[in-house]
Amino acid sequence: MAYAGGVDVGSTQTKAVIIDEAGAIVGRSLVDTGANVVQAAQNAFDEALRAKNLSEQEVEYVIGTGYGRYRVTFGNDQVTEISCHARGAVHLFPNTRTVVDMGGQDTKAISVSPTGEIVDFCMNDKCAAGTGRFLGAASAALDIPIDDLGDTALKSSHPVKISTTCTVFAESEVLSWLGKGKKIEDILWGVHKSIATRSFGLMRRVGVEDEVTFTGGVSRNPAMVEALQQRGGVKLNVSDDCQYIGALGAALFALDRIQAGRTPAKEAS
Amino acid sequence: MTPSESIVGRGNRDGAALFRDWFDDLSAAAERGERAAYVFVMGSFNEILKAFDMRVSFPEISSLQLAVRRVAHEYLSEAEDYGYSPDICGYVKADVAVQLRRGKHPMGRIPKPSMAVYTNACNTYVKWAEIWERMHHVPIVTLDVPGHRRLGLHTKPGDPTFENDRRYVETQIRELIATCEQVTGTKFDIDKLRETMRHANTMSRCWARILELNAASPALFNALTDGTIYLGVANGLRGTPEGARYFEDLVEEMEYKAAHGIGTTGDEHHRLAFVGVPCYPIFRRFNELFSDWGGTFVHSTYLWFASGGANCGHQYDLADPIPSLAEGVLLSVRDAMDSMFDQTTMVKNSIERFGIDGVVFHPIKSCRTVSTGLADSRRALMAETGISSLFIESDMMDRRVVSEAQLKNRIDAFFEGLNSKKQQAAAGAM
Amino acid sequence: MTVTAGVDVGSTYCKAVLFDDEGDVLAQAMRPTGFRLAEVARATYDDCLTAAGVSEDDVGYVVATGIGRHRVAFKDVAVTDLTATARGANFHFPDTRTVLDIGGQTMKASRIDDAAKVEAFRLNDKCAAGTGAFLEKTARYMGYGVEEVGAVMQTSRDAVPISGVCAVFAESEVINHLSLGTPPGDIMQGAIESLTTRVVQLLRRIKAKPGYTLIGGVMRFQTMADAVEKNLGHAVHVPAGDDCQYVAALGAAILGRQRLQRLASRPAPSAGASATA
Amino acid sequence: MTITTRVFDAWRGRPLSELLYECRDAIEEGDFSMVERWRDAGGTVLGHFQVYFPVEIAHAAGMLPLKVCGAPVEPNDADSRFGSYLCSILKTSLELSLSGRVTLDMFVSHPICDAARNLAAIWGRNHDYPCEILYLPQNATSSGSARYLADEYGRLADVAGEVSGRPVTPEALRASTALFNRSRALVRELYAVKRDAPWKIAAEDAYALVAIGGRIPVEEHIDLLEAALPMIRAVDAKPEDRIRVVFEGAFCEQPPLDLIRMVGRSCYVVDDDFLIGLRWLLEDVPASDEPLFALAHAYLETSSHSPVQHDDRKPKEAMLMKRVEAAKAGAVVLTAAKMCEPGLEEQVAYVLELDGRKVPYFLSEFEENMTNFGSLELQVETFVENLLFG
Repeated sequence: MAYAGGVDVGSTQTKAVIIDEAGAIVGRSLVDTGANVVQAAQNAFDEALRAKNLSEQEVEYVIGTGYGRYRVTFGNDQVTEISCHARGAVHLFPNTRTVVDMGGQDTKAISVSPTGEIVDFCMNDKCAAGTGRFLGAASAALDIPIDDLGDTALKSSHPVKISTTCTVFAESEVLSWLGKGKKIEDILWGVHKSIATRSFGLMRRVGVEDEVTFTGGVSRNPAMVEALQQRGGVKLNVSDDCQYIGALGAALFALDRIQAGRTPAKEAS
Repeated sequence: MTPSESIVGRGNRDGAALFRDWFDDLSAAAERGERAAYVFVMGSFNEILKAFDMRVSFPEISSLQLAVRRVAHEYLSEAEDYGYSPDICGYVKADVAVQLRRGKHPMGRIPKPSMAVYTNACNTYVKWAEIWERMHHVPIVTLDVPGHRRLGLHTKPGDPTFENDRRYVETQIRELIATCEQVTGTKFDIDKLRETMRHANTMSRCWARILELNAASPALFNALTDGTIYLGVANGLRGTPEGARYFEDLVEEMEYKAAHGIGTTGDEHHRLAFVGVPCYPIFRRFNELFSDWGGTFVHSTYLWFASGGANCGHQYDLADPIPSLAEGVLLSVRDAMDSMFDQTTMVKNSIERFGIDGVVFHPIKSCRTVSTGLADSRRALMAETGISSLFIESDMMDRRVVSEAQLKNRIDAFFEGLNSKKQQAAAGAM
Repeated sequence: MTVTAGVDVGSTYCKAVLFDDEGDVLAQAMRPTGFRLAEVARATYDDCLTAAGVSEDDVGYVVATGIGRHRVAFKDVAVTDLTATARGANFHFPDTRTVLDIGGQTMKASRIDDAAKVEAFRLNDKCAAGTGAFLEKTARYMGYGVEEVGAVMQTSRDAVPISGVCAVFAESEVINHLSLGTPPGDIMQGAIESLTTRVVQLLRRIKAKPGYTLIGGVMRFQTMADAVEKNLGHAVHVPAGDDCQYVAALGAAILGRQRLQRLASRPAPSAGASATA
Repeated sequence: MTITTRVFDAWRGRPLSELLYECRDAIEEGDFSMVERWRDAGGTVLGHFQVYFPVEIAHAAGMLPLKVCGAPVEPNDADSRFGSYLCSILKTSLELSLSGRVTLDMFVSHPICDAARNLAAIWGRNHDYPCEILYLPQNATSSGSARYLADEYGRLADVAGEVSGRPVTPEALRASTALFNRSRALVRELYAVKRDAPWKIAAEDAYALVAIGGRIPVEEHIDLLEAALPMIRAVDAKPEDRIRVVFEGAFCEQPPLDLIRMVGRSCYVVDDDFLIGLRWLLEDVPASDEPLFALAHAYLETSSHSPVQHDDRKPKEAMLMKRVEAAKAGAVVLTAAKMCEPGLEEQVAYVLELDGRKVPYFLSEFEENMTNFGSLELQVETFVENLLFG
């Protein structure tokens, strides 16, 4: 039985996924990236192996993705997270034509062809405005656990208009709204809406076509799903494995390589 | 030397030498306290100025050299301390700093202006020249060259609108000649104008031919890197015998390479078109990010507009120089303008002729003239042709907004897409 | 005796200072700001009164400052922290001609005259690139506390350039450098240098004069003050310990005193009020 | 056809405060219902981008000239048509059309800046009606400029005539010119009040009164100003001890009403260059056998000044000082829109001049669709405080 691995080294978290020949996930793990990127990749991979007591040798081919992809020292090759998210999303939801991935510091919008190749993609440039990190800042400012943000926001009746999408300024704007006596849920819903607006702007650049699959950790946040659906007037596919889609995509590329019997390609850099 | 050794790469060698000589001449003049006319790439009117034996300096070119030589940031921050916003054109700011440093430049010294000539092809030219007017109190001459008035609506000689515009441009050219007479104290000689226009004709004819020849596979030159060398000569030496000769030689080189199938790169996996202005702060590295994947730039809109539309190959009628110059300027500068804000059609037409696999749009912070329309133009192009394209933003001068990590990520993804597209196509073909 | 008060409702802490006609600080108090700005201002003010053992009626004039200045119900007038800080800095270091305030989110530079009047000022309002947050995120990302940074930077031999496009993106650059195996010290040094460059640029924009006083949260990074000093080629003042926190509140109290004296001499121009309407 | 329906009536027969409220509200809320009313009545609309446009041409063709100068809206749809480093007036203007808030029959842009030139092409790709560029001369002193501009106007008049179905005649042009002469004269009277008795009308109210003129038929604007001016003159308010300022730099992208209000709260704005295009012609345009040439001549010879028009005879910093002296202003508020190339470049010349003459000034950048003024408020207050204290 051959296995393929994918390791997604993000700026905040590192994920690893191991799949079997059928493309089914047999092991997954998530660790904080921290300062030692190489170690984080190794730890994530080892943890994923443990799930099925696999040895490193049993995993024939490993592909690294994410910002730290070149630090997956045990990896055979690297692929950008853009390709990997598209691949993973299409694997989970075959009718996917648009992928929106909301991560720690960037939001990606990817349009894919019916056959699954990337037609176009676009990411937030220059600043982290309107990314998942914005929620982190809000949760810190309001001192509400990040996982509860969504449910709280959905209680809103009169959302406030959040003008800045700068994650660093978010905190002070949230505070200033509190200062003006606004309800927490109204501020939070405002935050979600402002992020949704930003992200939808990105999606429009690549063109929004059904079906839209929402990946990345933030897609577990019901308010963000709702805000995006309201803004875009589209239904979103969301998976329980949303956080692992990048790593899954990488693993699927690895599986291709195994099946194509290809030797590791030279690094693109 | 074998013919191959003497001919292949000659354009780059001679181009670099001529460029160097040009700046050395400017430096020597500056040291002697002599001045130069400041002009721009889109409508330089070198034909007129050279007819007065005026030395010309292209502030756009001296500015970009600062970025290529990796010192732009020093000049930019000096201009920003002087009060210029981080958001405005980096060329302008770099030049302001050069002026504040009395012309000091890594390539020598830039003379003070004797006068400035600029068209409205870029409005920032106008604001830029106003700065020199304030700093040096020299005559600055606007030459309005009204562009096309409506997307896709192109007027031709004979059309009432075109003739109205020609009348206006011609009047302004005659007024420019009067100013040149005042500045140089020499009488205008129409035969000298015929002479410079003849050289310009040669150059334009050759430039158009060279661009066409790059449809060859493998590509004869890299439109992004080699092309920029040719541009330097095309602008600085327009209207001179040296410039004309250089381009005749360049045609010979390209025809030789085409005949012998000599390409610019070893592995040409993807033929690319470039739309926008180069990323000078990491000029070579930027190209490597593509060539590492076997991507070659065979075509670039920069070679159109930054040559002032010489790519049209327009030939002046030397029998009646001034009206013909007015007509040529209108046709060429307009084409340059269109290749900036209406390039969808022009790029579309090149895709098949040049066998282009992907189009790279590179809008920059510094230049709204070139960048404003690119996102929408790309949208339209993809809708019409379905060609793969990449949209990356950085700058031509300001390394603060050039993040290699961000660029590489997008470029890698672009090629991953191109490759899988080709694999699919191959699979489909089987 | 007549006392004047300064209340500075900042984004993280609310501070109050009582100032007497001898020109001495009677008492000062501080509380975390939290959400209820009006309430915390009141509470901090009360703490301060208790500490000084004076009753509110003894207080002749209250000047509010900071982001919450307009929400201080018991104020006589509100001024911005730029105006207040100038007075405070001038009190601590009379030769102050330039005040630089680097907070987590904003960077404020002002040039002041010998009477502590603000002649020119400039803020980085566009985005948080190159603010304290940039530095803190970089440090935190590599797992260092503010106090450890100095030590780490001692190890730096060759600082790497960090383009401060965005405080958050700084992280992707950091991870990029870490990926390339750059030692943390060099990265931290690079971050400090990138921030210092912006500081110095901001100072040049206001044509800053020597007599620099640095305040704000980022001054907790001692290395930052050193870097700025080195880059400016001039000595810089940093108010010792707590004083750093109270500069704006103190300045407000001093302004109140000036105002009180002027009111005694002639009626205040309505403009004073209109400026803070 | 001639449209007779009135499109903006809410103010009629109301006291000054309510009249001003109606105007402010329409401007601030980005309400273009008057334009829809005009269309419902069968009228056609010519949208002209900042700064100047010869509105007489649209009027003579029976069209409603609509001043397109951005709006306080989120450019949700327009964003995907642009890159990052662009001013918000471009994006919010296109947004007005893409989002269906405004429907046009013709659009005209001018190369006032490199972004605006491109806008014509972008607008053209996204709409199927004529989108034209009007090449106003950047060479104001050539002997050929007036003739060229007159012919350029003629070309536009032909297009407008085709769109509206009413060819532009010299008679119609002379009539339209007379009407706009009247409305411009009334606006000049309003500015005289701002200068001589600024306490009688708030800065943002004066702004709204002028701005509404860019959205409603000139006939109605004349009615409005003729009704408002006597009431404003009659206002009985006591002068306050405030700083008299000139507000300069808003030539293209208009500052949000909140910003004008914030400055107006602590200063008297005694002159400004808001909506300078509507006030470009400083004198009545004489009736002429060749009305287009008269308009072209007026544009070049009896006109105001702006950083987006080059004219050797009008050094901008000198013109600013004239404005300051004429208005007896004690300080200057300089603003420019973020990413505005000509505005930000001009600021440097202004600052050098003001520094040289020791005129206090406040410098800032703004965005049309900004809503958080915390930082600007801080700066304006600091500026004023330090002029008053000490």
